[in-house]
Amino acid sequence: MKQPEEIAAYLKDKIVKGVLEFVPAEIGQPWITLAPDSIKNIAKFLRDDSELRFNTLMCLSGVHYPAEQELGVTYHLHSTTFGHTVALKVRVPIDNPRVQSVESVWKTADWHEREAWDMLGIIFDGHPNMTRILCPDDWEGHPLRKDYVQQETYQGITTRF
Amino acid sequence: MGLLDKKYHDSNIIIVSLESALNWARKSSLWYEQFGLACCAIEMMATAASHYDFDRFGIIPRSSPRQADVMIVAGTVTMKMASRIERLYEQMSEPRYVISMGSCSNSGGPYWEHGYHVLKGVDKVIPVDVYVPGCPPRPEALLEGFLTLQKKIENESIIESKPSDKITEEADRHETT
Amino acid sequence: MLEFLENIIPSSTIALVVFALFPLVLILVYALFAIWAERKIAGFIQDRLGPMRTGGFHGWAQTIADMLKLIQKEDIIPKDASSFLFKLAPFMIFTASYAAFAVIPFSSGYIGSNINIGAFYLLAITSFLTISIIMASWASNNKWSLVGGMRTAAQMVSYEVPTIVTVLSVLIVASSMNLMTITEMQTGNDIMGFLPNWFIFQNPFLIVAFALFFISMLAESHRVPFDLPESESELVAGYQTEYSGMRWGMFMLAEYADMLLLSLLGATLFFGGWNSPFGTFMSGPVWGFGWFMLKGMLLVFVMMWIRWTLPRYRVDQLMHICWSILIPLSFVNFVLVALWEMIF
Amino acid sequence: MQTQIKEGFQTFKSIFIGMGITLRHFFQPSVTIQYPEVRDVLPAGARSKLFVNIDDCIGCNLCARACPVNCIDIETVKATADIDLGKTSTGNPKRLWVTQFDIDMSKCMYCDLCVHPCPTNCIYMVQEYEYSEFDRKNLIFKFSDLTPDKVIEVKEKLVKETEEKNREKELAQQKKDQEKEKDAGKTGE
Amino acid sequence: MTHQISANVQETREMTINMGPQHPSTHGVLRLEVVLNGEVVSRVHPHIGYLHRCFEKHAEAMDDYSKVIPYTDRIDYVSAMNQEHGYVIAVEKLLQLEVPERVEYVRVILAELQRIASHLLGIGTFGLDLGAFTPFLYCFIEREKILTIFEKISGARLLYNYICVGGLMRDVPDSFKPETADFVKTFRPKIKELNDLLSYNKIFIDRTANIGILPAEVALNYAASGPMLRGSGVSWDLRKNDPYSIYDRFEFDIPVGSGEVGTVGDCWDRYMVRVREMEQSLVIIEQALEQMPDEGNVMEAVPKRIRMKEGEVYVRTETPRGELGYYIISDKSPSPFRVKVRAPSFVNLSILPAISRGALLSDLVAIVGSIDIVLGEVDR
Repeated sequence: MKQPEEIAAYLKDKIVKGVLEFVPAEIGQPWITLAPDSIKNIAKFLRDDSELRFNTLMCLSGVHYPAEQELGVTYHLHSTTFGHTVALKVRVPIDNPRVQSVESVWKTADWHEREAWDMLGIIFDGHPNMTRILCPDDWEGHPLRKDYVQQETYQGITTRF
Repeated sequence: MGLLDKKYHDSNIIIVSLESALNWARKSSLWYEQFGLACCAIEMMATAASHYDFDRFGIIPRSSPRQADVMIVAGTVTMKMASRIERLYEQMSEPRYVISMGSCSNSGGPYWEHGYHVLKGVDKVIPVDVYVPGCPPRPEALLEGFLTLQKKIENESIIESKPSDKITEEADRHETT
Repeated sequence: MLEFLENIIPSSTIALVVFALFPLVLILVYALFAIWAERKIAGFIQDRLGPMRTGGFHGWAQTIADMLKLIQKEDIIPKDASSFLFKLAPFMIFTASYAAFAVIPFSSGYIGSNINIGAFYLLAITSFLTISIIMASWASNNKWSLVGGMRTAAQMVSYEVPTIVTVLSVLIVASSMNLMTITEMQTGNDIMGFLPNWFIFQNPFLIVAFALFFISMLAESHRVPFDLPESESELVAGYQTEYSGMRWGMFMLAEYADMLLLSLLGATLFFGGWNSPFGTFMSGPVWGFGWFMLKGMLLVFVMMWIRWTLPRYRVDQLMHICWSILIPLSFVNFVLVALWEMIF
Repeated sequence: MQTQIKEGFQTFKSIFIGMGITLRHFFQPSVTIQYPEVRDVLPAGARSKLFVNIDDCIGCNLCARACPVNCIDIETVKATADIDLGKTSTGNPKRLWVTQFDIDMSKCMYCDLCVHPCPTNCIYMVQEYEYSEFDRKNLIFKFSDLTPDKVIEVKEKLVKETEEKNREKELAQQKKDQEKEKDAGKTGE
Repeated sequence: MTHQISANVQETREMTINMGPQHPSTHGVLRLEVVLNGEVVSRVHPHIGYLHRCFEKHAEAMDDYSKVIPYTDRIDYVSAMNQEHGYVIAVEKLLQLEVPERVEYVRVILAELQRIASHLLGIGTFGLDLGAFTPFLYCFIEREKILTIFEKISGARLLYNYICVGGLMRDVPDSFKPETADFVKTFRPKIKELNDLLSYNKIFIDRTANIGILPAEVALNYAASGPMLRGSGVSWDLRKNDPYSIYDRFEFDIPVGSGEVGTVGDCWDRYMVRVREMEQSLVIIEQALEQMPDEGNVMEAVPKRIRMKEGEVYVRTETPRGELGYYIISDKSPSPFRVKVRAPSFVNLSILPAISRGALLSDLVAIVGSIDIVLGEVDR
């Protein structure tokens, strides 16, 4: 069982590229920020390393940060072997929101990533089926962005009250 | 209303008693289309279960829309689902009725303001006969909705209505489709 | 009974028609009652009440209302359906069940047609049910219907084998195919001094035969646990999915008529048909009819009771039960029945 | 073979056990409540329909603000100085005409959140749950007891009063200004 | 002379069939695009979103953290209490708020009662999928008793909005304790009856054993949770492994699938874990009723308008369907900046294509039933 700080230190020690910094939080949970183009390698390492063994991805959430003009993805990992948890974050600019897919590492990321694409428009490179999951295929826009404007009609039905 | 809808031009004692018999049959045997959408579907199941027992009213579920008389829209209709609801309604055979159960299908309910993906009232796609309020309605409220629908059925007629009525009815139909 | 009718009705043709319509009336009255009864039984088993409001006392008029409503319903024929077969199937299925009643000896005074290959005729005519169901499912042009229809075909064809073999084991005991003769053979109370002369008491292996017959009967009339053709939770409504209104009502009627038919056949073959269980006490044509219906209804009740208790089998398990359990067992049992007959 | 016989035996055994249970239930009394004739007694505080005791309403708008779905529409008009609206039963003074108090029960989600902030306890849930309608518009409940004429009258009165007040204010202002000018003139001289 | 049948006569085509969104056994508005080879399932593509009610958007649009609670009820409408509990714990963690002792006990009792109610529905509908209609209604009779208890304390039957930030909306009535105790007493024999009628029915076993086998490592890779994971033999329960609220004060077992009648991780195991979990919930309720203080405050002083600091939490609780995670980012505004729900059904359902390959169409119904999804939670 490791604390997030120890995990961050361990990661920085083992992996040179991609681990940016450890952010302790004022309240709640601390996290480690990563580079979006190396997340897959780090994920693999996290899963397979004998001292970490993060075998489940509990949650993958997309976030829109309107102030910074950025989109972010938060990964919550958990190890059933050791019982420790960690939160990882990546940030990408909103005009080129490309993050590496971790679908091949944790299968559960499949639907989560599709949802993040659907809701926030984050593109996951290497995902086998990057299609909308909750909204219909012909939906316009990504609803969870803070600047989302609801479309007026969908297939001839008004969407407003 | 079915095959005999407005087939008679004037009323006499036979037709009137036939009419009441037919209306009695229709109102006593409302088979509902068995599908649930959301929270209200759980209460619908509870209504069909032993404690409230739909079957007392002769109401039983049919899973094929062809054999159903009444569609209970039990829950939130989303944009993705709206066209399916419409098609299901079209598949039902006349005479058919729709009960809108719960706030969501009445008007979008809690989701009317920010729910970009929620249809704001099922009456935007299909004509609704009875609105049952509640979120979700108690099983008794749904049963009361059925009693209200029965009242409506009792007043239906196989006698052709007067021309003036007809025009408004036509207009209504155009509005709904 | 025909002579009696001819006596009171001047035209013999009309008398014949009245005579022939008797089973139809019976089926309709029975269906009205049985559908209501099924809902009531289901209700009581599930700690609820079933129909209560239509018509007053315990919703007795429920089925009448249902039928009257079904008549009013719009008759939908899907555009891509094969219209002729689609229309024909419900009538055919009902005709088949109705025609099969011709050889059932309802009482010592009434049998539609006292032919000497009654049992054979009955088994042959019930095969029409399979054909009509396949017709309905194929003509609907619906995938669910098709899957349901294919299942039915496989199921009914398979289960016909154990049904026939078990019927055959009775036939060798009776050495007749005339159902009236078979019933007459079971008159009297001679076994161990008090038991009626029913076949089920005459030969211990016929008890096994009855059990096998009952199981295959459930499958033949597709009731739970073998109700795969119309399994609601899998196939929506199986082969009936596209039917509406009175055409669907025909299927329902036929289903209940089928149940009655097989129950009555079971009662004839194993439980002495119209014979009273108390020898000559309360016997005679009218009482006989009552006894016969009572026996049939008891079997129908057990079928309903099973329906509201058990889950259903899967299609491959159904086939497995038939081909690797019921058929070998029924053949072995057939030989044993024959041996017992030879020895005693 | 032996296992098959055993399995067959188990099958029949489990089927008979099940049938025994259903038969037992067959003879047990039912649990059904025959609804229109017999009704369940709802517990105190059952949430079935919103009701507003408009006599007690002070038009504070707290319930509308607490509502997550914004199904409460309240419009108030300030009472003119010559009218005393009295007090609520809880003793709060009423200062506003509640010209509109509409609750759209077809949007409401019966969460009870509007009930708690009310200072005079005038909005609460009642136990009436049977109010299905043929028309959705009938599910909008209007609680304001003012007639449309009265509303117009009240509004006009307020407009008049504010106008008067404004005029008074203006007059006062003008006076002040004049005095100021005078003062300025004086000092200028 | 042998007669050769030409190859294209023998050729069979796969049939694509659409299950749902309106289908009696999809537990709502799930649509399964099934590619069938005869009756054997070659591929399944689940299509979800037919009940996407934009929860996360609503959470961001509300101008108060407590206004989100009624919406959390509607995520998983079968276990509303658990949803509220999870959300409220997350918000309290952000506020660094301690709630009174009595509140914790009431919450735990309600959560466990809700777990029983939810499992009863899951078990009942599972039986219904397999054609057993009567057990479904027996389960509903019992469920109705729980709903009556809930209605007495909260005023609503299904969606309660009872647990609020800092405590409870109102105090529980005096009748709560004896009635709950009474329910616990009467419910135990009903579990036995259910086992006799359904669980150990041979037909039921035939239908569910060795069907839809989910191996433990696949389950972990898919992040399955709840009975889905425990059915595969992994002893993992957040109430024990990562205790929240006051679950560390109770003694109870974690039932896991053991392959009693088939293989570990089949539909029957997942079903049976639910049945046994109901027993364990009864054990927890009994202990909680015993320890619960009779008097006490039920509402911690929370400011009317919650002022939040910047921060984020990921709080996970064990709902009847598995691990429910609330990822809440707060900023200084009164409304949450981002609320993401990690819904257990959403994750559990994504396993369906992996475990239903090669099953029969009827098995597919059983597998979907054994996952026990609630579409409100899948689509949110």
